[in-house]
Amino acid sequence: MKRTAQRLPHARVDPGKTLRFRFDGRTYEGVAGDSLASALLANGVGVVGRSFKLHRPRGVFGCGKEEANALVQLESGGYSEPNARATLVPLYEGLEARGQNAWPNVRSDVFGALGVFKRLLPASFYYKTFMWPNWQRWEGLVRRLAGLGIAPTSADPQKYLKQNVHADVVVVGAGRSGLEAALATSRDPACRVLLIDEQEEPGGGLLASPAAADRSWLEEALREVAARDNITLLCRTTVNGYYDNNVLAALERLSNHHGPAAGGAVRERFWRIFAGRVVLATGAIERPLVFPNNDRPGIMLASAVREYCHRYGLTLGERIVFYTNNDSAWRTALELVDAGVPVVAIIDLRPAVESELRQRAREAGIALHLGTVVTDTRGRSGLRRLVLHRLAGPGDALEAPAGTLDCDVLAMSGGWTPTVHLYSQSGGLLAYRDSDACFVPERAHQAVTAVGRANGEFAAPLNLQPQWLTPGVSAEHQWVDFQYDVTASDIQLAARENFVSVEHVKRYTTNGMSVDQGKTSNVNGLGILALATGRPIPEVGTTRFRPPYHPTSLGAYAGIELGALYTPFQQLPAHAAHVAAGALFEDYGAWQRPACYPRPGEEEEAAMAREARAVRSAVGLLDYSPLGKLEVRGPDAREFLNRMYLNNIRTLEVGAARYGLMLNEAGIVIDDGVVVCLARDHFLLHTTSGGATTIHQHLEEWLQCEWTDLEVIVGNATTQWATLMLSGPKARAVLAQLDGDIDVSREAFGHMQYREGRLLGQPCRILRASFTGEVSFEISVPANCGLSLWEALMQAGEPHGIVPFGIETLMLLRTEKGYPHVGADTDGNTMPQDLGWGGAVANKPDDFVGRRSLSQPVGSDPGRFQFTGLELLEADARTVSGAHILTADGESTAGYVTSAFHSPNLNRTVALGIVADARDRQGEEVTVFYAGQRQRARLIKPGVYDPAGEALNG
Amino acid sequence: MIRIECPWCGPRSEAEFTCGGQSHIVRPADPAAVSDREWAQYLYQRDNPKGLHYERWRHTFGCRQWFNVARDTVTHEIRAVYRMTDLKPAPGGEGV
Amino acid sequence: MEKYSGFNLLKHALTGHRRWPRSWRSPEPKPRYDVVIIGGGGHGLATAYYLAKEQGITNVAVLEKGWLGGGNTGRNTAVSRSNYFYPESTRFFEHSLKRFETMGRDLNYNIMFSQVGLLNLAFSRHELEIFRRWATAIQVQGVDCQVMSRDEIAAAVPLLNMSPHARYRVYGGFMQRRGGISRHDAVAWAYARAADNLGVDIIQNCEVTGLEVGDGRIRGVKTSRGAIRTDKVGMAVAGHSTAVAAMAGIKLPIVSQCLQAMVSEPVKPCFDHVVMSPMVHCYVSQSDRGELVIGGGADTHPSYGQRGNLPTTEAVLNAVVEMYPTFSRLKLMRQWGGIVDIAPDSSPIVSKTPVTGFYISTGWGTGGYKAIPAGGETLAHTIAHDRPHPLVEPFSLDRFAQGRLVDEGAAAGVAH
Amino acid sequence: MAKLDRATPLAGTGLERAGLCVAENTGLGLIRLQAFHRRPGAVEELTARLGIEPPGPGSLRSERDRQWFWSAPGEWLIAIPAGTEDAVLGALRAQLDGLFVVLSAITDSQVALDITGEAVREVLARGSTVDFHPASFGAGNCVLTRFAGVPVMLASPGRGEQILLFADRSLARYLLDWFEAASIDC
Repeated sequence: MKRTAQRLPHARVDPGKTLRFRFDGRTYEGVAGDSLASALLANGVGVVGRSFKLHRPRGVFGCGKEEANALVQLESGGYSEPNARATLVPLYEGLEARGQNAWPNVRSDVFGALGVFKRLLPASFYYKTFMWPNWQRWEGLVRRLAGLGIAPTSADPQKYLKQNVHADVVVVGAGRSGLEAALATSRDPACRVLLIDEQEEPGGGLLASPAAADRSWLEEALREVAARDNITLLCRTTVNGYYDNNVLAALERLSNHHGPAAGGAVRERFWRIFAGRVVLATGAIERPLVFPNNDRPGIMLASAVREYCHRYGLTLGERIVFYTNNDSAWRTALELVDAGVPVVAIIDLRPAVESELRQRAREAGIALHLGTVVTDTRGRSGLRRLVLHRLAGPGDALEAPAGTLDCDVLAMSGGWTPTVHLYSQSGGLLAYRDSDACFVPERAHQAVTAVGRANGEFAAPLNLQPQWLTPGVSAEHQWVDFQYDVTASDIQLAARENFVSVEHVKRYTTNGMSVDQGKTSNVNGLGILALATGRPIPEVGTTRFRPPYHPTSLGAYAGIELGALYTPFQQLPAHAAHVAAGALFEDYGAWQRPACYPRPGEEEEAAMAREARAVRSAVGLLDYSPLGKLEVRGPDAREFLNRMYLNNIRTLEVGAARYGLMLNEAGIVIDDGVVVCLARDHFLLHTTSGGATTIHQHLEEWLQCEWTDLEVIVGNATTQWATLMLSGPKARAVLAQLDGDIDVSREAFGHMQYREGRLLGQPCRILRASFTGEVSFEISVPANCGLSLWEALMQAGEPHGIVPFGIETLMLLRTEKGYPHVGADTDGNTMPQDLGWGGAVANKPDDFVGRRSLSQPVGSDPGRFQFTGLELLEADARTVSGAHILTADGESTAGYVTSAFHSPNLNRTVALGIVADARDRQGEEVTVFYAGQRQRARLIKPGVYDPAGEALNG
Repeated sequence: MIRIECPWCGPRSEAEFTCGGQSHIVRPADPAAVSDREWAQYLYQRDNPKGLHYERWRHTFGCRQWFNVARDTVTHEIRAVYRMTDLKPAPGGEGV
Repeated sequence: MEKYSGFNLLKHALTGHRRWPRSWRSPEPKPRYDVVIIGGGGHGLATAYYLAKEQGITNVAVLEKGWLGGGNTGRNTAVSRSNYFYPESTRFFEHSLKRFETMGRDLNYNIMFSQVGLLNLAFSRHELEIFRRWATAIQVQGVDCQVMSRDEIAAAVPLLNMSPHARYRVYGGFMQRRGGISRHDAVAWAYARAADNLGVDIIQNCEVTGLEVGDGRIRGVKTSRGAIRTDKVGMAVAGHSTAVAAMAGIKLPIVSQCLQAMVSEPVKPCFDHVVMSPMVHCYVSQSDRGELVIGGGADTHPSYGQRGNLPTTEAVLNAVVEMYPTFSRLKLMRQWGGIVDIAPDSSPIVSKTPVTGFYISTGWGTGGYKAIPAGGETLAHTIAHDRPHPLVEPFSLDRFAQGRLVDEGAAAGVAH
Repeated sequence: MAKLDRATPLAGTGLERAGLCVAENTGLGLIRLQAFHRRPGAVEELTARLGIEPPGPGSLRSERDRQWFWSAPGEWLIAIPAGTEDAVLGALRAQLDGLFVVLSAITDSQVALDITGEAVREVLARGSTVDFHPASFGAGNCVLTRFAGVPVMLASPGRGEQILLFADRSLARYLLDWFEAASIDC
């Protein structure tokens, strides 16, 4: 590969502005407007990468997305990016890149020796060996050799945004066809047009054209685009996915062209595009020719040579030779000569070529070798010589040797593949066009059209003569997928072993599965398979294109919703007070709630013990605001609730409260809580904390979908009210100190009663239920007053030794009392009879949701897991929630411990569980199993603390 | 991505909705009277067609309303959107 | 069948690999078979293999409407594990895992089963309690299961986000060391080659268009390549179960959904285990090729669209980057979808049916791949003896009428 | 202490960037009106009693010092000056006496955010898939949507580019944090 000292005059780079960069430890200079690939070529760097399997030396071979060789490790630390295509990396000052998959470097990679063993490593050789003693013995070695770049090991310092956008027309590709489409559709000022291009600047193929006419057309078109305010132009943006209902996904590279200098700025923006109509002007990708040792550095796509010359001003070689099977390469060659680039010969496997082209080529001093094929290439790290043979006839055997030809660059063209990936993703059908040997859009499934080369419309006829591989010579070194080292012989082997479906061949040989996803290898692979199986290509079919069209940063899919924002969190009205009190916050169904309030240096369990003792001996305060509060109203409210609850709601009197169980239609307990009858047609439902939304939706679903005639309105008042649980023997005394109009005396306000009134000048609702076993007031005031009420109660409670307590302490207290917690002491199989509510079911005259399921055989199965208390026999024994209860033979599970704490008030372990037939086995001894340890325990009535329940009204 | 025309809020992305599965399932008038097998069919038996599916969705992040959708389970094309109280449109029927 | 071995690889190298035999034949369908298996995926091929190998029934056809292994067998994340909650499930999947451990040699085909260990992570106090219950269940079953602390997890997965300030903090987890990953295509090819070698006809591009049922029994199968007479039909067609069962007049309690999987670009080894987590929902492993293989939850609506859905892709990758912040600059290379058939309890249905001679294997949900060997073996046994294999008795079609569901999720919030 | 103090979810804190400002609006009182829309004629009855037509789906309507936002079939959010909830509730109850409607003060259950700045629509489009182009979301429009993963109501009352956002009060901090992250380039 030749160093280019002087850029060609008409190039679109700024030679005046040099940029220093490093590759594999060496420092080079490029110029503004370069890509990393063009800069490396300008410096005559031939070997830029190593192939995946055989570690063959590889040079730049394309100029864009199709690049299969020039994959580099870009930058380091948090900015490190593996597998970056040098052709797509805009050069910037200080860029640092390394070659991949090589040691010590890509110039001299010790693993290059693998090439020698190619014979031993045909497609999928690993399926046929490495079975003894087992695969894992060999795997380590194979794994180390595989893989390409290195995954970053430090966190990504940059940000990613997501943006939704709606447009009437989305045009993908801002080359000639795309620009024409955008300008045409945007004539209607009401039509919102989104024009997207993946390159650093718009223009597509025009950027590589030396023709003055092309350049002025582009300038004019871009001026016009800028002038239309209903056109939005997005550059550096790749449309990656085409989904149902004309939704597209695109990735905009906002700061990659600055590299690490961009610091913590937004790196990429992920676009979700909602399109009315889509126009695909995505162009076409040139195909390599398949011939022996066609993977040598210096062998490039003709289109790439063209672009490096006219766009980047590179000469690339002293002796450039073209090898083609179609006319497009001839025009490229002639353009290059006009630009002063030394093109010495054109090899064309076609025996006859249009005379006008031949004429112009000869005038340009280009030697012509028609009906000739390249049967080998020579050179060490670069290309030096071609071996030629004459071809007897199309696709035929070889005739005679045609000598050799010295050259340092081979520009090849095997035809063109329209970029139909997005069209195919959208569900559109493709058809094979014989004349140009390519797949073109046939029938759209969504509102999408393909235009220009993406639709197989080439500027001039290609007059192509397909040659899928070089006949008459071994297929063993004819590369098809450059990156994964798939050769023509691999595909022939697959066919020989009866892998004849195109999907089988792809999976068996890995052809087209490499990072470029087959952009240059799929069609050649199909052609070779067609030959090997004697079928026409359309019969062989093509593999389905799947998103993303081009590999996309995982970070871009994640966007900003990371860390604290990964999922929404909810905060309590008195959050600030909990922070001040040193709460240990944990996530309870999205709510940030205090688990407990450890003092400095205090262990979690000690804190819980301290809080629990305080509640039992004095008084504690808990922020209970997430307690569900649903208001159900209407003429049919009572009837509705009677159908929703297992309990009889018909008989619930105004002002009364009743504990209720709710089931799903399968008979499983899903919620419990206190139902208050506020008026004949007005009920207040308390659902389990955090269950408010779920139960609200559950009720609405039955009203909206099943019993649409019931006149009921449900309102969720959960967050309108801050609810604080004041609990303990001193609770009444504390509450009585606050100025309010509700008489909280024992006589006036009994257990399971409800009052409304005013407290400290605010409306207030108080429910006397208890989850701790102590006298408890669940006091609700408007949420904005929650913080203030918290402070008021803490202040009023101070003389009584009030402490704030957290959820885990509450769980400890209710476990001491043996109160079941739905979701903890029940599972997805728990039916009411397992909780001791079988009688209530039997006594209820009416149907209710889930009732019928209770009488299915499963409902009366022996061995149902039933709620019970557990007493560990050794006094100081501990156990945990999650331990199992074993069957008598100790062989299998007969239940689990569902709640277990060390009780500071009883100074022993208190535990609850669900155990097979526990209700009939009270008093029996069982074995508790956890972490290999077995303990003896007894099934007992839940609730060992204050079994008589005296504290409730104390 | 599925785009659904909420009868009240207009076209929205699937992320705003909750799919409730097959619609038009009739709850036995007298559950106590049906056999275990019939009850199980009511609970678990679903059409699961490859093609047109009559299902119910809730605009969970919008108006919280349940409504019916006739959707092609292969292409995700929405053939009809209609309210819970409306009758099932004939296959191929256009949007309600 | 020519044996695969390092030696033979060498031998064939001398002749440029031009003499390798076909892996399987491409036979024309015969007019009659003793057993017809519908579905040429892993389950169908394994069923045919075990019919021939263990039940001595070799006059068997496997009918595949496309190319063998082209369904979910070739679309999954290739995980094998047996860390289930219920004994019924654990017994079955442990049997399957043992088959995976010896499959390479049993079938003389390297399926690259690599027991990298499967780690489950808990992200909350409640989830940790459930995990204790789950892990203990596995241990009670005598299956390997190691409960791991935060520190042990941090050491095992260096790239995992262990920040105490993470939205969901890692509380702990457990690992099944014997769990692992393998080459999914290879499993289908291995069974196909072995079954073909025992005389089974594998007929690709042959679509079943109808089932002939007469007075309650199977009589034959109508296909796009003509009618075939047979008394016994086994169905193993994930993603088409409802339609094929309907041909026999049977309605299934099945809903089909799209499950996605995706892979990143290949990178050098950086991730040693399979790591899954129900809460921050994704699972990740690294293939031998170096790709990160990523999976997540299924779309929540019924779907037969065999393609990725953007919202799910975003949700899964969001979880991946949250859990492994350094993967942010890795790139997604390929994404696809497979159609999974899910039963109300997310457990499989391997069962006889009301139609004599019609046997079904369905409801594998998101766990079908790991079940291939045991699924095939038990279906083959059920077909041969017209009586459920003991391992699948709990997974009969009539369990729903009794309400006797086997719902892992119900007991432990465990995703299949 | 004689009376309880009131404190809004964000206690007045907000976010200020060159292109985007998010400020808690503490001046609004909120009332929810629910009618049983499934009964034919229910909404017509309501309209007759009110003497004004409440806004339909996707829109809001200002009337004296009241702003009506459609929030579900037969359901409206009524924004009024903070502190006047009881008076307005009383008036409405009297007006609608005998009808089956539910009126609730929900001021405290919500956080109201005023969002302004030239980047408003761009940032909104980062949180929701609704089309925020002025042509489809302009003065007088209000949408209920999934925004930043949570249910919110977004309204464009028409005061220039100002957008009003209502969400559950418990999500206030989350939303503010989200806006901060989403507007990093504004």
